[in-house]
Amino acid sequence: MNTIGKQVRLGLNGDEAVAYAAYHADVDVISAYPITPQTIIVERLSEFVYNGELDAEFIAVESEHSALSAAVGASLAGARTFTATASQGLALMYEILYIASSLRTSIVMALGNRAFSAPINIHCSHDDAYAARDAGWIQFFAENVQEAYDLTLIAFKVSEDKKVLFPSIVNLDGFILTHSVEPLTIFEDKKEIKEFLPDREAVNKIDPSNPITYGPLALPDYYMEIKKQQAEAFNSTPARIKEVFSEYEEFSGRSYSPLKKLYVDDADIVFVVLGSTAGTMRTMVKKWRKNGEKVGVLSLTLYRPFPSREVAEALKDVDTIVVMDRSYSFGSPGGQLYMDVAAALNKYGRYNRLINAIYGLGGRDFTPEMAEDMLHATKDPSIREIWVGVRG
Amino acid sequence: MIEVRWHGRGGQGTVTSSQLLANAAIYEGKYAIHIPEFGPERRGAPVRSYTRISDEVIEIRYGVINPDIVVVIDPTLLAYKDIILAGLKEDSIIIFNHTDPSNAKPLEGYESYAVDAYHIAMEIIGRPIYNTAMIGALVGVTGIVRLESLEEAVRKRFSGVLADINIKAVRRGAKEVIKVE
Amino acid sequence: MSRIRRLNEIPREELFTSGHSLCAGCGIPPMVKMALKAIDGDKVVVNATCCLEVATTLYPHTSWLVPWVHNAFENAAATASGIESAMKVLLRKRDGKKYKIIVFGGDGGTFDIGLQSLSGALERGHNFLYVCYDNEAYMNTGIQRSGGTPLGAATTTSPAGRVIPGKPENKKNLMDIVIAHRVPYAATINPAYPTDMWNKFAKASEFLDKNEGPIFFHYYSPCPVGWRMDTSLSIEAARLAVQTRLWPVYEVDHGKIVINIRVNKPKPIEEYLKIQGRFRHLLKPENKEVVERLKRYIESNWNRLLKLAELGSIY
Amino acid sequence: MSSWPVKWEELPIGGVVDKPGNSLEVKTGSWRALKPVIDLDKCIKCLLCWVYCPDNAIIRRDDDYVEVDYEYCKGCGICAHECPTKAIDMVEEGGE
Repeated sequence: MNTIGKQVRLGLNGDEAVAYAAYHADVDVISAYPITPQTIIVERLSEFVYNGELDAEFIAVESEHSALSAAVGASLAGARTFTATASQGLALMYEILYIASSLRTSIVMALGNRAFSAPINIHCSHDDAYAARDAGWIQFFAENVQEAYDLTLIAFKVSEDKKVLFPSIVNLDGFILTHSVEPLTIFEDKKEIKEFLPDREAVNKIDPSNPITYGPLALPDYYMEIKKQQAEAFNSTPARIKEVFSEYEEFSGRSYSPLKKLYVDDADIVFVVLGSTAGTMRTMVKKWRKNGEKVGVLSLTLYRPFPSREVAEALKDVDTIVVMDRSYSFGSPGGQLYMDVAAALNKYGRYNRLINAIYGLGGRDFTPEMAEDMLHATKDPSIREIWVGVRG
Repeated sequence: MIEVRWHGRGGQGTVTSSQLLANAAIYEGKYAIHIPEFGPERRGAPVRSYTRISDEVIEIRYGVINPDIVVVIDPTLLAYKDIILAGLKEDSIIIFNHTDPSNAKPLEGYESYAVDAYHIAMEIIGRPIYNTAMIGALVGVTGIVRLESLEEAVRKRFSGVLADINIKAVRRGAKEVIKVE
Repeated sequence: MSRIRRLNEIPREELFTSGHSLCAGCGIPPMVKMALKAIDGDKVVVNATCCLEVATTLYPHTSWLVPWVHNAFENAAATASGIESAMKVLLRKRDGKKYKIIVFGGDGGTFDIGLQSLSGALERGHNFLYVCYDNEAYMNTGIQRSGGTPLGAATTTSPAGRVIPGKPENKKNLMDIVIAHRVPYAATINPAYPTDMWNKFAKASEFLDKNEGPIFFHYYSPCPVGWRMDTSLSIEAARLAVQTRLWPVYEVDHGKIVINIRVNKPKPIEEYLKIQGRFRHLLKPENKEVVERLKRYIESNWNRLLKLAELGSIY
Repeated sequence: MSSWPVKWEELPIGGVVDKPGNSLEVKTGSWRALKPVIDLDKCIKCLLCWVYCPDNAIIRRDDDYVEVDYEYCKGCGICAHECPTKAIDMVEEGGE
């Protein structure tokens, strides 16, 4: 593989990796509020700015609501714009999430996935990512620190693309990725990235010589057409996202695709998972394969837009699908990822047996023993939902 | 793959130790992961941290359950055997901080090593910060990374005088650690 | 833009057009069109959710001839912070253009739900002008009381009830809150005094040129519908508010307070109250005590301002 | 909305309005019950009505005398009330 940018291998935690990516993207405006487990990101970026290494405006806002509000303003004004948050912070931004995507901004947000209160908890659940799932943001899930770095750079390129123009969230599991140090390869300097990610050329940006009215009031006579247009545009983004994946591969030597499969093609049982647990599941599946179990793992790098066709295609002939949700959707037919997978299969005429596994809430460590519990559950045809690793 | 579990108290550099070890391994071209365990801990509370080192990609992301090596940074934690010995395998080794290593006893029959990190820290750093001497001891006993790699990691983490004295502590820890019989 | 003494010095060109759906007699447009003229050069407007926002941008129409941004209700100051930061960094790094940022928010969006984002932006010192047009209730949703609603006023959530005759609390002193941030320049403006208003906008424009923001204006914005008065009385009410000393017209320039309209012989507050349906119940004998409270409030407010104006600088 | 598209494919992206000032297409004069009539003999060119009109419905002529733009005038009566020489009368629509 021909790599263009000069790269170095070093050890960073996930937050530092994201901060480096934003720094290497030569971001113009950072608008953020501290919240565990994301805080390291904004601390590192503050250092880059305060030490004069990054020419950017760091808006140290007074709340996450204002963090995203200011980011919307900055993005509309043409700046490459970054923010980061987690959990309650994302919840406080919620109102503006929809506005940011509907106004077709190009904000990139790192989300250090963390459980919602109460009880207050600082560790990993996917509550926050799921809460944003309908908001019109492209969502990537990083499995490791390398991916957190790469996907942040990819997210800028995707979100600012004239064929896309939707904001992105890069999810990284709180503590498991945000605070763990791993080896990764990053570009040596922000200069190295320019060829892949040139300065932003904003479309329809705020400009006194072109007075546009952003965010008007639209009533029933037009609202639906505006939403239909947004829906069509959003749903067509994966084509461009895949192209950007390829461009990044050419540039960095690291390849990405909307979903990752291990042994899925001939599997009887497939585990579907998001985030850092994918690696643990691959390790388990390799072990089980040696025992003759026909098992596989499917993990999603692209969570929104949900790659329905690819997921249905990959899973259509699988007997039992275990969909792992690191969150609970109270009162709904299943967890959030479970509903996505079920709907995707249904859309393509498949009615496989699905089991919903709820795991790892609030940072409960997902251990090999819990993986064994899930495999065991697949043997009992009556089981449709299990909470793995819960006492009682 | 080698799995290390660190025991210390908040403020003693338990997390930093694990991080330095992982970084040292990464500088050698190995794969490594440092996993801190975070709670609401404040200065003084018992904390754990984990390091995995391997020649192959590490994909698992859970905390270390069955460590090959346990490092006890704070000597007072030795009293909590159920915590220190949890999940140990028959051939796991324990490296602990002890003010009188030659009179120390192996822990519950496990292969044990002791180093007087307290005095090393007080003599070199002037404050009871034991962690760099303890990482030195770990490397001295096991050789899982080269001492030079660890020193590189220390130098990148600290600057100036702080780096120098911590490297001194690492070297003394590596040299002075002894097997407890 | 230069200061004026006569209204014929105001340029003709409008940047805020007709065809909007603000109510007949609305007090907001006289201020908005003046702001857009007196703040010279390129400019961008940020608008909180409010009457002005919904009535001037009913899709697919807009009454604005300048770039105009609406994000949400409580975040106009934060949105402006982002735009201003982007403008600054793009001027340094790339092909940026310089423009002045004017924020418009109502009393609900400023006194209440938007106070936090306003405070944050004022503390961070972004270079913009924020104008709170205060029509003293949530008029956009149909006249509910806000932190800007004055004592005794009847709204749909502080009705003139048999037991509680209108809003029991005094109006929040927004200017004091703003001044606590040590903003370089803050002023109250009133449509009955258009020359004063113009000259303050012109002064604001100069401060913005010198990156000496943030600047804050508190505008008295008559609302015939919400105040239940004849549409022709908007300016009359505004004038009476000043002449009864209820609405002092003053400015705080780098800490120095100047009362711009000296009211030596105040008119009785009853003259102000009687033309507005929202206060009519106060004129009944059983509500005399409320009027007395209002009078005490006006007097203490005015006297305090006089004392502050005697100080060299309150910063 | 003379020229504004109606199909979703044709709308400007992001729900923006990219025709500045196009609310001029909305003739708010139809809201009016009473209409202002100006007696220019009494007009002293103070321009208060021009400054106060919420609807830019007072046209300021080159000579600084004023006229009413009945396409947009909502008939609020501020101009008549504020006119220092009582040069403006509010009369019923259709009457003069």
